[in-house]
Amino acid sequence: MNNSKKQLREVVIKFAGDSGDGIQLTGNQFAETTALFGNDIATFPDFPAEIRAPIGTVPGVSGFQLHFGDTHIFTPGDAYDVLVVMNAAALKTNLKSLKPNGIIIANISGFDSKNLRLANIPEEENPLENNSLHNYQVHKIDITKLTKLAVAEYNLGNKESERCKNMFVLGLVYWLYHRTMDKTIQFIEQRFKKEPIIANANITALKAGYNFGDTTESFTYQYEVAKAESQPGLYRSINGNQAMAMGFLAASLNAELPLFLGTYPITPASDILHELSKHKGYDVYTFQAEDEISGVCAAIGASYGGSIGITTSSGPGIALKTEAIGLATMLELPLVICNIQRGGPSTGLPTKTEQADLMQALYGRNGECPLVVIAPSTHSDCYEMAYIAIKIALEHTVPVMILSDGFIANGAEPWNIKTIEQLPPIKSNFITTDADSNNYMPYLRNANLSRNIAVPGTRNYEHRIGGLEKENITGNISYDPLNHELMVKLRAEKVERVADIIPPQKFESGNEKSSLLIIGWGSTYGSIGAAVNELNNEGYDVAQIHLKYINPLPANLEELIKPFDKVMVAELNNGQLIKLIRDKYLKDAIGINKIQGQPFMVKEIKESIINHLNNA
Amino acid sequence: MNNSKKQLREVVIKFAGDSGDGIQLTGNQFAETTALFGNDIATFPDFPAEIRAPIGTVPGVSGFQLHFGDTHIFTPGDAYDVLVVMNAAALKTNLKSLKPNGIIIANISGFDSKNLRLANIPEEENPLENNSLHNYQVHKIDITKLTKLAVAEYNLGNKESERCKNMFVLGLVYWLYHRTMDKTIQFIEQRFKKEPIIANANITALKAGYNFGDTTESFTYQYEVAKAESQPGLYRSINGNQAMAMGFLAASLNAELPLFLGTYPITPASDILHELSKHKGYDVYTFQAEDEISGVCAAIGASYGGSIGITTSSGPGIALKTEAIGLATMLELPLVICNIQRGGPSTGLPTKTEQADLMQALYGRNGECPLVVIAPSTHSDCYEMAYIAIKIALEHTVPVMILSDGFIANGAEPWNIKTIEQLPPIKSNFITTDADSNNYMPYLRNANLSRNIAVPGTRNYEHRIGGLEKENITGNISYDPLNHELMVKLRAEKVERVADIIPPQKFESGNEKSSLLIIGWGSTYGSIGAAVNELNNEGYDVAQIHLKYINPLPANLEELIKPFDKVMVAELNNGQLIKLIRDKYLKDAIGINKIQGQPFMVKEIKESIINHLNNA
Amino acid sequence: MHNPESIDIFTPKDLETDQEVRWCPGCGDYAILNSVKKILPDLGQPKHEFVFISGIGCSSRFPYYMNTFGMHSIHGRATAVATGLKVTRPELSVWVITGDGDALSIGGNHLIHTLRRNPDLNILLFNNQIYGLTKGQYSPTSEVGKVTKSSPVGSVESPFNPLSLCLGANSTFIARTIDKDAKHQQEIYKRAYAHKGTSMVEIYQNCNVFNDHAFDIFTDKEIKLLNGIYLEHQKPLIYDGGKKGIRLNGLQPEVIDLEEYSQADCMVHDETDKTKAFILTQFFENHLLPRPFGVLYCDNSKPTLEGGMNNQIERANIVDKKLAFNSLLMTNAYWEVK
Amino acid sequence: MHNPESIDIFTPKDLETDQEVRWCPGCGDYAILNSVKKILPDLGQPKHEFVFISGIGCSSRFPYYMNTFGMHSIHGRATAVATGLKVTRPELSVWVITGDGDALSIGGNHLIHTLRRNPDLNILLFNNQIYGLTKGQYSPTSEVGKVTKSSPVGSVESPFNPLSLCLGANSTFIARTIDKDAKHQQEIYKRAYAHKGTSMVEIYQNCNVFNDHAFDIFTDKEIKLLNGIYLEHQKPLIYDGGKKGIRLNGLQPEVIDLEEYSQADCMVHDETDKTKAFILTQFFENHLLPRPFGVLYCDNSKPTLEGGMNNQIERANIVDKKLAFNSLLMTNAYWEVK
Ligand SMILES: Cc1ncc(C[n+]2csc(CCOP(=O)(O)OP(=O)(O)O)c2C)c(N)n1
Ligand SMILES: Cc1ncc(C[n+]2csc(CCOP(=O)(O)OP(=O)(O)O)c2C)c(N)n1
Ligand code: SF4
Ligand code: SF4
Ligand SMILES: [Mg+2]
Ligand SMILES: [Mg+2]
Repeated sequence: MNNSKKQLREVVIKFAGDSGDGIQLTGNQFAETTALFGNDIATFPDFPAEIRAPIGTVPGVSGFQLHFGDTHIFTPGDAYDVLVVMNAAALKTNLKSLKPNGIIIANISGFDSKNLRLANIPEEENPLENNSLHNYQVHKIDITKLTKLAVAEYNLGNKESERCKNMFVLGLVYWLYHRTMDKTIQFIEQRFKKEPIIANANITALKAGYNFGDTTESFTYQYEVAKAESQPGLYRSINGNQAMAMGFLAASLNAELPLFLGTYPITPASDILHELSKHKGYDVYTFQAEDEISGVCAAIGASYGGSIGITTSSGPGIALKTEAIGLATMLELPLVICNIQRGGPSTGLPTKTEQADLMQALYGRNGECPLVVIAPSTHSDCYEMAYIAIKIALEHTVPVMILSDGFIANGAEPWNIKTIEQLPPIKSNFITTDADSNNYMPYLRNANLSRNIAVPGTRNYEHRIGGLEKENITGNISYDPLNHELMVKLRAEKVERVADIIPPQKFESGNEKSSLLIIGWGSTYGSIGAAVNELNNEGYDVAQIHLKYINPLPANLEELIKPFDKVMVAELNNGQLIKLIRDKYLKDAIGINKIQGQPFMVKEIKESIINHLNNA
Repeated sequence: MNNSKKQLREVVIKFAGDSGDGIQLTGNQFAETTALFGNDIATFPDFPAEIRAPIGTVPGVSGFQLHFGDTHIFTPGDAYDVLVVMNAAALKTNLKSLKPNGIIIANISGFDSKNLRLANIPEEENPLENNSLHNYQVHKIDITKLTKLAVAEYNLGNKESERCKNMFVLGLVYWLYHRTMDKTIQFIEQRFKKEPIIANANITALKAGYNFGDTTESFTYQYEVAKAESQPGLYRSINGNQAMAMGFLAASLNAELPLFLGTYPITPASDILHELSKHKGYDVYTFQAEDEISGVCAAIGASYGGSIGITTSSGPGIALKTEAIGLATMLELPLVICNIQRGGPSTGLPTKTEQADLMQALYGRNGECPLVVIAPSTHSDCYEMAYIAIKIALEHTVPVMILSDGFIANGAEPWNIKTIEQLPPIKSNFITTDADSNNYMPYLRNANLSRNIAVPGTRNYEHRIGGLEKENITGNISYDPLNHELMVKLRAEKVERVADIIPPQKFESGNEKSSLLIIGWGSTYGSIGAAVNELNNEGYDVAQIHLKYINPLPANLEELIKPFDKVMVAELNNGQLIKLIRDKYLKDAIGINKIQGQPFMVKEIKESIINHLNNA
Repeated sequence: MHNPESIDIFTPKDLETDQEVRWCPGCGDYAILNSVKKILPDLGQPKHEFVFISGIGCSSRFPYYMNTFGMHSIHGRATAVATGLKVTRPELSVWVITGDGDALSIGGNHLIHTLRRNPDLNILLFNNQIYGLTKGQYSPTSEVGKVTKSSPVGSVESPFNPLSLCLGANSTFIARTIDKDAKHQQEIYKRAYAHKGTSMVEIYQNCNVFNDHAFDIFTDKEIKLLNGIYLEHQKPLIYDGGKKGIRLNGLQPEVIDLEEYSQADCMVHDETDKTKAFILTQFFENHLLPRPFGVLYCDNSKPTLEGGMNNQIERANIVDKKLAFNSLLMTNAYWEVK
Repeated sequence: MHNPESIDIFTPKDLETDQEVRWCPGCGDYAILNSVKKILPDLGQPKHEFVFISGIGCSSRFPYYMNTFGMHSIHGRATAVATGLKVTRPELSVWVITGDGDALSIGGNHLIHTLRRNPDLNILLFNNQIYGLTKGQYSPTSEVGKVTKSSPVGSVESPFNPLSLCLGANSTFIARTIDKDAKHQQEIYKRAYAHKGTSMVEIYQNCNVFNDHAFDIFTDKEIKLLNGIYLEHQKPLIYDGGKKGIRLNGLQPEVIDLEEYSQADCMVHDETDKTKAFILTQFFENHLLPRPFGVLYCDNSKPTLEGGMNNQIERANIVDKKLAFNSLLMTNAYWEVK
C-alpha cells in the first residue's frame, strides 16, 4: 500500500510499557537508527525504581522518550507527538503529556481485564473502549497476538514468543517514520548469535510490524523527517555515563598514567564503574570498595602513588566521602570526584534527576576546603568535562568535583566523536625520576600554585605528608597561626587560579543589551536553550549564559552579568546557584526552580521568563 | 612587709610553662578564686597538640590566660599585663603578647642550659641575662629551688617536690592581687584526700609563695581589682562544654524524656561525652560508638524510640555524619548535632579554634536538606543554646545543629546560674498513648508543620518510615513529582517557621542610625563587643548585631540591616556568614576574617572597623 | 512487656500492610517475609512491640511489608539505629533486616561492633551473594571469578565467610537457614527471638534476576541431601538421609560413610562449644563438606548491652532529678551576688 | 624491585627524620619505632621503596619519624589508602600503622575487608587498649568494667578479641608481639614482610599515661613466664621456662605440668592449621591459659589482591592504546556527516 507521506521537522515519541517489555531496547534501537539516518536526537529513559516492579502496574512502567528532528534538538521534548503503549498502566502514566490530536499506538492485549485491574482502572472505564481518547488518533492493535502469530513457525514457548512484541512495535514505528531496519537486524543477529532461532523470531517480528504498517490501512500518513545539518565528522550516540567513562579513559591515555577508580555501586553512578571495568587493557584499575569512604581513600592512595585516582557516586555516597575529600585537599593530591546527582535528601528519589548537590559540592566539608566544581551541560559533554577534570586535578594538584545528574547520565544524544588526538595535552606534576640528594620541598609551588608531587619509590624524595596543617613549602606539621592563614589562602587561591585556564564565559544567546539574562548550569542546558531560542524566535530578546565551571567561576562572568536589570537562574533544586550569583554580584536574581525529579519542560522556563518580563 | 597598693580596673595575666607544670590547674584555681571574689572574668586555656609534648620545648608549652576586672569582661584579652613563665620556651612563645612595661615572673631554673637548649635559645642569649627584657618589669625567682626548700620537711622525692612549684607561683600571684588562699587550700585538701602528705606539701608551697611576695622586696606594688557589678544571683564559673552538657541535661529533665548521646571521641568535643557519662542517674544514656556514623545513627534510633537523640563531634566527624543527618531530616525526627568546631580542613589544627564549618552546617548534605543552625555566643550561653536546641528539635521535629568551637568549649566565665525552673517548658511531639484503632498519619502536620511521632510500642500506631521520599500526610513512599516538590518545600518551610519562636534580633550596641554595622555570630561575641564598646567610647558610632540563630535568621534581621551603608561581618574563617548576608540582603558587606586558629583580638576588629570607616 | 490480653492476639494476615510487595516475581525475599509473618504471632508479644529496622537493598524493603513498627534507614546502618532504639527501649522486640551488601560491605563495622556489644537484636541477613537493588554487582559474599556488571572478567576478591566473621567478632548466636525451607526458617527465627543477645541469622536467599541458582545445590531435590547438613544440639552430625556423617579426625572434620562407620563415630553437635562452632563455620571453602544449616553457636551467658547500660542507669537513679540537677549546677565553686 | 646497588644500603640511623619525636616519655611507641627502624635495612629493599601509611592516633604519628615515604591519613582509613597504593604500585613495600581505635573502632570495616582481599600490606596494630590521642577513652579492646573518661563507672562493652576477629575475616597472617621485647618484634616484623598477603601484627603497646601497666603481666620479670607463651612453628607449646605445656583434651586446650607430662603430650604449633590458630586466638578470655606471642597463623596459598588485579590488567593489555581507544569510541553504531 502506498500511504501519503507527510514531511515533519521534528517528532517526540514515547515508548512505554511494562519494565519487562523491552522498552529501553526498543527505544535505543529507534534512537540509534534515527541518529544513523542523520537526525539530531535527544533521549530520556525513565526507569521504575524497583528492579522488577509488579508486571502491569503503574510503578512498573518503563519509558523511553525520544525527540528527533532536522534541526538542533535541545531536549527530549515537553510533550509527545506519538505515544506507544504496551499496556493500560503505560497509557495511564503517560497520557497527560501527549499533545492534543497526538497519535496513540496501543497494544489491545495490554488492556485486558487483568491489565486494567493491575493499572487500577475499572473494567468499564477501559480507555480503548469508552471513547475517552476521542481527542487523539488512536491505533488499537493486538500487538501481542500479531507477534505470536508472526513467530508461530519457530515453535517458541508462549513467553518467548510474546517477548518479541517489542520488535513488532519497533518495525511498525520504523515503517511509520520511513526508516530502514538494517541496523536493528544486525543488532539482533549479533545479540542472539548463539541462539539463531530467537534471532530469527525477533527479525520476523520486526518485519511483521513493518509490514503491518505497510499493508493495513490503519495509518493515514507515513512521516518523513529530513536529516539535520550537523558539523561534518564522525558521529555516534552516547549517553552521559558512557561519555564520562570515555573521557576519563582519554585523559588517562593522554596523561600516560594508569587510571584508578575507587568506588561503591550506587544508582545512577554505577554504570561508570561498569563501563570502566571493561577496559582493563588500558591500565584501568576498578576497585569496588566496601563503601564510599574506602573507595575515595583508595583513590587517594592511588593518586599518591602516581596514578589518576578518581571516585564516582551519588548524593548519599558523596556525603560519606566528604571527610576524605578534605584530606585530598590538604594533601593537594589530584582527585576527581564524580557526583551523578539524584533526587534527595537522604535516599530520596534514587532513579530521578535533580541538581540539588551544588551547595554540598561547594561547601560540604569541614573547614575552609575549596575544590574545583564543574558541570557538564549535555550527555556527550561529559566526555570533555571528564577529561578536563582530570587535566585540572593533575595540573593543579587539587580535587575536582564533577556534577552530572541522572538525566545527563542516562539520556543520550548524537556526538561528534572527538578522538584522543583532538584533546589538549595533559602534563601531570608527578616526580618519578630519582635524584642524587634529597632537598625536596613537598609544598613548594609552581606558577599556578600547584605542588610537585614526588611519588613513592623515587629515590631521594622520601617525605611525609598528612591531614594536619602543613608548613608552607616544607610540608611539615605546623600549628603556627600565620602559617595556617597563609595556607588556607594559598589553597583557595590555587583553586581561583584555575580560572586562568577555563574558557571565558560567553552568551549562548543574546548579548549584554538583551532585556533579560537567564543563567543555568549543568544538565538544564537543553531546556533553557530551547526556551530561549523559542522566545527569541517569538520576538523576545533574552540572553542566556550557561555555566560549566562553577568554582572558580569564569573570570569574565561579572562583566557579562553586570549590565542586566533582570537576571534569572534556572535550576532543578530549591535555589542554589542563585545564592552564589546573588552573593558574588549582588544582583537581585530570581529563581526558576523545579524539584520534581524531572528535567525542565521548555514551556515551564518560557512561562517563567515571560512572567518576569511582564512583571515590569 | 607593707607594700603600696595600686588600684586597677582590669588585669590580663598569662600563666605559661611546660604541659607537665600544672599550668591549667594553676590558672583554673586563680580564675575560680577571682570569680568567687566577685570580679568578672574570661579565660582562655591553650593546650599543646601532643598529649605530652617533649618537656621544655616550644610545642610543649601550655598556657592559661585570664582576664579579670571590676567591669564587664568581654574576652580573655589581647595582651597581658603579667606573664608568669616556668621555663624559657614559655617566655619565647608568649613574650610577643606582653604589654610594654608588663610584669614578667620567671622561674630561673627554667632557664638553665638544658631548658635554653630545648627552647632553641643559644646559651649566650639567655633572656634573663642579656638585658633583652629591659622594657619589662622582670622578676627572676628560682621558683623550683624555693619550692623544694619549702617542702623539704615532707621528704618527698625530687620530682614530687618540684611538682609543687605551681602552687608556689599561685601563692605568689594570690599575694600580688590580694586574694585569699582558702578556696585553693580546700581544693588541695579535697583532691589529695588520700595522700595527706602531698596535700600538706602543696599547701605549704602555696603559702610559701604567698609569703615570698609578702616578705621579699621584689614587688613594689600589690594590686587590687574591685568587684564587678553583676546581676544579683548565684554564680559559678563554667566552660562551654560543661554548660552544653548541663543544658542538654536540663532539657531532658524538663521534657521528661531520657537523653541519649551517641558519639565518638574527638577533640574538642569529647568533654561533653565525659561530662554526660557522669550523669546516668538522670536517665542519660551515653553510647561511645565505633565511629561517628554509628553515633548519629544510634541517636536517630533513640529519637525514633521516643528519647532525645543527640550527637556531638567536631569537623571531620561531622563530615561523616552528613548522610545520616539527611535521614533524620527525611524522617523528621528530633536530633541535635553539636559541632565543636576546630581548625580545618581535614585533620587541620585539632586543638585550635575556628568558625569554618558554618557552610557545612547550612549546606553540607546531599539534596535539599535544610536544618536549624544555632550558635552560642559565650561559654555560659551554651547552657541555654543546648536547651533551646533540644526544645526546637522536639517541638519542630527537625534536626538542629549547634555550632560551638574550641574557644567557647574550653574557655570559662562566671555564669549567673539558671535553675531548671527558670527555663521555658518543652513539649515533645511523641505519641505514646495507645489508641483504639489505627488511623495514624505519620506525616500529618501540626500548626508549626512539625509531625506527630508515634513511638514504637504504642498500640495501634504501627507504621513505617524511611529515607525515600514520603507521600505528604501518609508517609508512604512516593515518586510523584509534585509530591516531591511539595515535601521539599514543606521541610524548608518547617525550618523557616522556627523563626516564629526565636527572639527578635536586637542591636548589641548602636542603632539603625549608627555609621557602620558589624555582624558576628557565635564565639566572636566577646571580641566584637569589646571592640565596639571601645570604639563607641572613643567617639565612633558603631552598631553591633550578634547572631545566635543562623538558620532560620531572625525575621526582623532584614529590617535592621537595611538602613546601613556600611556592613561588616567578622568571622574566624575565610568568609562564610558574609555569603549569607550578601545573598539574602544584597548588601555589599565587607569581611573581617582571621584564620589562625585563635580568637580575634579586640584591636584587630577595631582596626578593621576604623579602616572601613575611613575608607569613605 | 508481654500483654496477654486478647486484643493482643494477631495473625499473619494482620501483618500485611497496604503497600504492594515490589520484589521481582520469584524472589526469595517473599518466602522469608512469609516465614517471619508466620512466627511473630506465636512469640507471645503484642504486634505493636515489634520493630523492624532495615538498611538499603532489595531485602531492606522488608519493613514496608510488615505491619509492625518499621524503619527503612540508610545503607549499612540498620544495626546502629537498632542499637540506639534497643538500649533505650529494651522491652521492644527489635529485628534488623539486611543484605549481604548492606550488612557485610558498607555495614560491616557496625555489624561486628553490634555483635561484640551483644544487644538483644535479631539480625536477619538476606544473603543472595549479589547486590540486587543496584542491579547486579558482586558482593562481599560473591565467589572468586564471579562475572557481574562490575566484574566482567570475573571478580578477583576472595569473599567473606559470614558466619566465621561473626564468630570472630564474638557473636553469641550464629545460625544459617534458607529461603526455600519455610519450616526450618521458622524454627530458626524462633530460636533467634528466644536468644537474649544479638542473634545473627544468615539466610541463603535466591535472587532470581541477578544471581539465579546460587543455592540450587542446597535446594534441588537430587543433590540437596548431599550438600547440606542440618544441625541439632547434642545430636551427631549425620546427613544424606542418614547415609553419611562427619567425624573429627583430630581437629579435621571428615565425611564418613555410615555403612562403614556408626553414628557413635560422628562428631556431636554442641551449640555451646565455640571451637566446634568454628569448625562448622569452616565447612565452607572445602566443597567436600556439607554446608551446615541450623544453630551453629549459641552462648547465653554473655550480658546484653542494654542490660549493662540500663543497670548502670538504674543503679545511679536519682529520685528527685530536678532538685538534684539544681544542686549539680552549684557543686562547683559558686558565689552569690546580691 | 630490589636494587642491590650500594647506594641502596642504609642504616637505622638513616631512617631518622628531622621531626622531633613527640610521644610521651616512656610511651611504648618508641620501642616499636626502633624495632621497625632496626629491621628495614635488612630486608633487601631500598629505602625509597618503603611507604608507611597511618590513620590518626598517637601511634599514627609514626610515619613522621621514619625517613621513608609516608602518609598520615585520616582516622581509620589507612588500610583503604594503602590498598589503593599497593594495587597500583605492587613493587613498593607498604606498611600500615594503626591503633586499636583506628583499626578496630572506626576502621574496623576497612580492616576486615582488607584482610579478606589480601593485598600484600604489613599492618602493625599498636594495641594499647585505650584512645591515647584523645586523652583516654576506652577502646574496642578495653576490658569490661574499665574506668576511663568516657566510662566513669566502668565500661559495659565486651571487647574484641582482635586476632580472633582477623581470623574470622579470613586473614592469611596473624601474629602478636609486644613493645618491650625488641628481638621478638623484629623477628615478627621480618616474618610479616616475608608473607605475601596482608600481614596482621598485633603489638601490645603500653600507654603509660592513660593505661599504664596494661601489659605488665607479660613483661614483669616475676610473672611474665607464666602469662605468655612463645610460639614456634612445629614446636610443642611449652612455657614457664619449660615447666608447663599446653595439651589438647579433645578440642579443649589445657595447661599441663611438664614434671608430670612430657613434651610429647603437648599440642604442636602448626602455623598453617587454621583450627589450631583459632584455638590459640581463644587463649584470651580464659585467664588460665597463657597469651600466645608469635605467628599464630600463616597461609601462603591465597593470591594477593594486587596479583589478581594486575593479572587481569596484563592479560587484557592493549599495545597501541590510543589507537585502540579511538576505535573503541567508534564501536557503537556511528555515522559520518560530510
Ligand atoms: C550510601 C549508599 N551507598 C550506596 C547505595 C546504593 N545501594 C543501595 S542497596 C546496595 C547494595 C544492595 O545489596 P544487598 O545489601 O546485598 O541487598 P540486596 O539488594 O541484594 O537485597 C547499594 C550498593 C546507597 N543506597 N547508599
Ligand atoms: C573522624 C575522626 N573521628 C575522631 C577523631 C579523633 N581521634 C583521633 S585518634 C582517636 C583514637 C585514638 O586511639 P587509637 O587508634 O587507639 O590510637 P592511640 O592514640 O591509642 O595510639 C580518635 C577518636 C578523628 N581524628 N577523626
Ligand atoms: S533483584 Fe533479586 S533480590 Fe532484588 S527483588 Fe529482584 S530477585 Fe529479589
Ligand atoms: S598518650 Fe599514651 S599512647 Fe599516646 S604518646 Fe602518650 S603514652 Fe603514648
Ligand atoms: Mg544482596
Ligand atoms: Mg590506642
